Amino acid sequence: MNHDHVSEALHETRLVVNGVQHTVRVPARRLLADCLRHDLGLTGTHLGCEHGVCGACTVLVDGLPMRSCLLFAVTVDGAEITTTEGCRSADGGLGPVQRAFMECHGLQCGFCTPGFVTTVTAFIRDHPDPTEAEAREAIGGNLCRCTGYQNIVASVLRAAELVRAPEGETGP
Amino acid sequence: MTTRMFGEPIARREDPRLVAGDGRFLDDLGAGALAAAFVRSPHAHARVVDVDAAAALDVDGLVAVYTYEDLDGRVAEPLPLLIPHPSLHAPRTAYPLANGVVRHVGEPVAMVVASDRYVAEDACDRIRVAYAPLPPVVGIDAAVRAEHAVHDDVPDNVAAHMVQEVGDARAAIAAAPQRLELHLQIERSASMPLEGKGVYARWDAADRSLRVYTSTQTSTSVRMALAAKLGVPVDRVEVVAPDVGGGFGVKIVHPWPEEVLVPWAAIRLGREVKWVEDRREHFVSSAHERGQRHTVRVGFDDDGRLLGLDVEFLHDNGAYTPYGIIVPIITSTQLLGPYKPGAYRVEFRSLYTNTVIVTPYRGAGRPQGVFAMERTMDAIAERLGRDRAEVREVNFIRPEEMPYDHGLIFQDGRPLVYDSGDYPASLAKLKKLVGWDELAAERAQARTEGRRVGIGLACYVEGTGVGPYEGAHVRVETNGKVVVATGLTTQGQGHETVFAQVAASELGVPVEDVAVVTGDTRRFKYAVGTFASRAAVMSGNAVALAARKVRAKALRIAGEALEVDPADLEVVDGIVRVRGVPDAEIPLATVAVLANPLRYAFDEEAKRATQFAVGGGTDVPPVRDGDEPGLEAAGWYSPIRSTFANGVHAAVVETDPETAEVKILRYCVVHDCGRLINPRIVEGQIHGGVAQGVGGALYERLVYDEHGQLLNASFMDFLMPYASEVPTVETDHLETPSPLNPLGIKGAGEAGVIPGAAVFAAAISDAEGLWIDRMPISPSELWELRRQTTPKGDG
Amino acid sequence: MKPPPFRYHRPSTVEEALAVLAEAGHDGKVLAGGQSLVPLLNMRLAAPGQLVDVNRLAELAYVRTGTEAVQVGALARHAEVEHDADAHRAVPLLRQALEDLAHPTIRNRGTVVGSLVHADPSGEMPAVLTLLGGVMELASVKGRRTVPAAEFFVGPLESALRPGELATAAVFPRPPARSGSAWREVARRRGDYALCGVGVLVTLDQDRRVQAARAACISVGPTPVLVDLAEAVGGRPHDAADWVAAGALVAAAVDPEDDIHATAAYRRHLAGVLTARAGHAAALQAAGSADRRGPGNPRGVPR
Amino acid sequence: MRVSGNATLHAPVEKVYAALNDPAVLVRTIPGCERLERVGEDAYKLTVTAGVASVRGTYAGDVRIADQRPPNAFVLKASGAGAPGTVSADVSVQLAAGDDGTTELAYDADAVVGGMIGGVGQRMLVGVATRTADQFFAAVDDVLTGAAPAPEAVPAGAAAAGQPAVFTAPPRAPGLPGGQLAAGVVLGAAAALLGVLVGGWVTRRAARAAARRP
Repeated sequence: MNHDHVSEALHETRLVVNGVQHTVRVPARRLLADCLRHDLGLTGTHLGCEHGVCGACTVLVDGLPMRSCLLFAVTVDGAEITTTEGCRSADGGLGPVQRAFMECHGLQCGFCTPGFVTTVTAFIRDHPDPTEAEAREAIGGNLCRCTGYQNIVASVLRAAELVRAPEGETGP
Repeated sequence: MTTRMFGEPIARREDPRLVAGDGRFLDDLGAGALAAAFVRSPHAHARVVDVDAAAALDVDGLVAVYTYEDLDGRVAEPLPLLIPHPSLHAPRTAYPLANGVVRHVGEPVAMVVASDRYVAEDACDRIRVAYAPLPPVVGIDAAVRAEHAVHDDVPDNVAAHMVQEVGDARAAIAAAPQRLELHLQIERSASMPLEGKGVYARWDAADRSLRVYTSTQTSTSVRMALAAKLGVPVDRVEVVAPDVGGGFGVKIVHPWPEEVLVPWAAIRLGREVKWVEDRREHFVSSAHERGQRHTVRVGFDDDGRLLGLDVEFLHDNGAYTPYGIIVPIITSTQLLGPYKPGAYRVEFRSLYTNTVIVTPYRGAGRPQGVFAMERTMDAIAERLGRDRAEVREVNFIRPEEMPYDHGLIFQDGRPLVYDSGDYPASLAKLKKLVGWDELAAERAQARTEGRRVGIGLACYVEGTGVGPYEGAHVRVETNGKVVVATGLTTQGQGHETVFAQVAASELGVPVEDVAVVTGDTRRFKYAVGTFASRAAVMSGNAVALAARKVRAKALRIAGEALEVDPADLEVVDGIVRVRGVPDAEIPLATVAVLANPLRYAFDEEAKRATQFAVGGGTDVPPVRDGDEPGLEAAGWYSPIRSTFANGVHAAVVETDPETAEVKILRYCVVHDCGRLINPRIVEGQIHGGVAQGVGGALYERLVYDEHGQLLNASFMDFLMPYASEVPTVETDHLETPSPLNPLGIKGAGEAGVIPGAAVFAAAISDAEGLWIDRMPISPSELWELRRQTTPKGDG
Repeated sequence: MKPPPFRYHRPSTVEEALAVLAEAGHDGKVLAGGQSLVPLLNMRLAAPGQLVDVNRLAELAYVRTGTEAVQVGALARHAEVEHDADAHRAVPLLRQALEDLAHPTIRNRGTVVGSLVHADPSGEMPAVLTLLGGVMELASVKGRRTVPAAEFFVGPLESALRPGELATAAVFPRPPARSGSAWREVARRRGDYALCGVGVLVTLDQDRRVQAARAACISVGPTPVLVDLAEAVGGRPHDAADWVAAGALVAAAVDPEDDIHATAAYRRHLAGVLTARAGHAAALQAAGSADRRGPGNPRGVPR
Repeated sequence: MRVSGNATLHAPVEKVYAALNDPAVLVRTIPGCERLERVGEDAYKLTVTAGVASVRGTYAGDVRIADQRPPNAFVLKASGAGAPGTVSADVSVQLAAGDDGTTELAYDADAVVGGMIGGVGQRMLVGVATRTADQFFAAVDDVLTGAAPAPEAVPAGAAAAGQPAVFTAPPRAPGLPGGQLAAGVVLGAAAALLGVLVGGWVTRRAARAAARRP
């Protein structure tokens, strides 16, 4: 494995992250997660395993949840990326999914939470009125070591409520 | 005093930043820092013959490569033994970098510092280490056989040997009308927080001061350790635990090799250095727990009442013992649970193996002990053909027998004395919650439908809030805001919220006005750490005591200002007022100004304060003897001994007659941790603990081969449960306040995980009519067990 | 765990891609979904000198359902195939199996053709292609060729794809009329690799008797194990076929190994149990389709 | 982990055994072997490029022949190291005369796989190693039966056992090159295993460990 580090080429890569256009020059091997965290300073996306199992690094790529530890930044050149920072409400306050996690105690240490927030944001967009079973299935690819998931499932259902009835006239 | 905030299930103060991605975890800091990576041993036991870094030197971006030979001063000495014990006769700790011999796969051999982690790993790949393999000692059997030694000077591989006995257990068993002998085993698992460890160090050469951020459960102790190891005056070392992505025990160990080496390198290089542990490293170089094998001999009467209990067990402590023998000591004492054992004898040996070190993981020896005790209770019930709950009932310590002295020494070196608890009431609540008395019929009904349904239950008692102390500082600022600081750290338990609730309740201010800082030695220097379910008990009470001092001082000053007896004053929503006199009041903010004789009119409060005449007169000094400027105080809580929480869990499972898959139909928890500061947070702790209990019972196991290779060092093969594997938990609470502390609380952090293995073993045994004596159990193992018991194979 | 450096190519046409692959030879590796390759790189267990990123080859991003088969292009993600209504009507087994493939987040990026080239004996897709008797379409600068599933899966993680070759599509034939299929697997956790998985395809004759029945199993051999069930259930009425006997056939045919998650004996046992379950479900579906005159090849050409 | 297998070789036992020390044969018969250096009596250093599909790696390996009990048994001690990890295997080889001047060969390998590759699961190792060894034996038997070309002459000076000498593999035709059969078979079997373990298997195993599907 003889790689010439001196000549590791940089690739100009354009990403629209949370609605903001960024252009970065990164090596081909730069993982999207590292590009977001270190090149763009968006540290809300976390790395829990770097082999695609835990889901902490999940971001939305053109609207679809994907593992940012299994994508090279260059390979999603030109894509629209949404991280948990981009799941805020328009006024900059907490978005409905983020609010739901807070209301339902859907997090403890909060390390895995950004991956859940992005995953759930996409899920309730496509399933506005999920059953509890559907909510549980929806988060089935994300690991959490703290909560036991019970309050995360509740958060998914609450988030759907908040999206259906903004500013949550409905109680949890 | 208003207790409005205490006991309220309010939303957490820390959540807004965490859900929005504004948390500050270790790797979110130090953007410009150099990155460290480590070359780690691929061998379980080997002599390091040569380390050749030549090929790494032309890696563009490489800054430094260090091996043991480069270490100096106390950094070159073995890491400290944190908790010595007389029974730990052969303690051994590792060097920060291997000194000639590696004793487990993953032991660090060389440290690389480079421009970023990618480059650091490129360099690691090019460093060639020549090893001369030595015979590895893997597993309890090999350690006991001692054909080979992990440490040359410990030929029998026995690190510790301990015996405790109350009465003559063996005689009592011999004389008992009924006797049983059981062999019970629990395999290895690990804390496995989703954020690994990490260290980020900054050395200020001009100021000769060091700041270290580390993902730890004890920043104050890391500070002391670094000052000693690096020879930097302690007041020149600051250690900060930023947001920590879970700990569950593994992050209480300190200093980790990397915790010493990263600051050491930062000082040498005069550059910021950061190391972020990746998942592979965490599997092979952090810590594991749980691996124990128990032999239980018990004598009992025809009602199932224990007459004598004799437990011998073997504990696999891995390659080194930096954290002492806390885990087996806890097993040996907490195994007793809510029961009176009659005469009791316990003996354990703690054994060296060429595997990752073993230190506490949530539950810390209790899951093993409870598994041994509760399986024994089930076996007694089966022998006597009696109801399993009934057999437990007859052995319970009764509430009127509290405080109950077992006559043993607990983990804190103090007598094992239960302070409170109503075990019969806990069991009664659980039986009601799960519908114990109806389940027999339901199970029989299911049988007729060809379904295999079983129920199991397990009781536990958990010593929480071990000393020696915790402290807190509470200050009311001149704007009326309250700042609480504790040296104790947090890893997701919601301390920013519950400590604010305690302070708000004690002071009589809105919780929104209270800010809490944890785990920052710049703010509070003395603390022990967050482990052993002690944070709420220790720091919660320390915060309360500090707040009470502040409140007393506020009432005294306000009394002078309002010219009334402080006894007639109350504090409501941040206003000190005279009971029953509407307009006679003064804001706490103003009192804070009055508390400082130096009264420059910096703000409105200061101006308003001038209308009040306090401070005695010209015949006394502005700051009177025994007084201090400012409306603030530190409080310390140091308990005489631990307080004991308890609980009962029940699980209803269904096993597939063909595939032997285990489905959890229901999981019920009754929990008594005294008074609840925030019920929602306590529930969350229970849910999370139960999930880890499910993992430990049905999924999680660390598998070593005979060569000491960890075969499943990834999330692919170490099976932590997803949402699809974890049941909805039904909970009920009992609140028997602890008489030992001002708030009457007991710890809740570990409880949920403790009875997991026991309760699932019981439920599966019940569904299958098979005896289960080792956990975890997989569908394949259950199916093989069926084949052994019913020769024709699957049921 | 960060990947080692590599030379990166991002061709925009298939021709360009083939040229680059030909140039790279053994040193080149195709990056499509990357859901297996990238973890492998992150762990530094693989270090190809050159990566050829085919994610810009829009011409390969398709799912085409025709009268004979469903053709899946190299850039069709698992999720796109899973949710394609026409493909589902034509070949229900695709969705049936895809629902058990990892988790939705992975299926959003991973590709069906990538799964096939990966040739994982625990992967669902190779078994599905094998069970349906499908083919792989391969291209290189030397030209194009098609390889039947039976010859494509050579060994564990080893396919017939040659250095310099690009798998451009996979073809999943429609089952004949009066056919039904089912997929059953047991995994430790939902979404994990199966301890054992079985797909069954059943075709009934005019009289609702079993005309053909086959099973394909995963995680019980170096490649998907295909077993003809006719001996056990052939000619039997769809509702009276002995699927347990069919399971016994499969259990006898597979060659599983022990590992840390399950014994070989348990896997063999599962192969039998899951065949019986899938066979029963497939027969029901076949009977239903016989009522509805579909799904399946309208001309009912038996294969 | 253990890997074992058998093969029938169409050459007498003595010939099989005698051919063991011909590096020119070894360098041609060891799968992926690019360079082989005799570093002493019965001891060789070799460079193996191994892999699956296009995911390949180069690994440095050692093979030593020990416990020789001519003409029926010996042990091959093979080890290799590459960035992904380390492998060492003791391969005990038994030779017995079969019918019509053939040799029945049986090997039994006990291998230790360390480093990253040791930790990401070993579910496929045995299967892959066995399969590769089988392929190797089959191909070699082709050579035995004349289906593959005979080897070129041994470089001069290399024949004297114990003398350091470097051998490099000539360009190879597709399929396994020939060689004095027994040598190829025996050492090749060990090296095949080694190659599989440090090379092909590594990448296979990695792909298996890769969290999810492609």
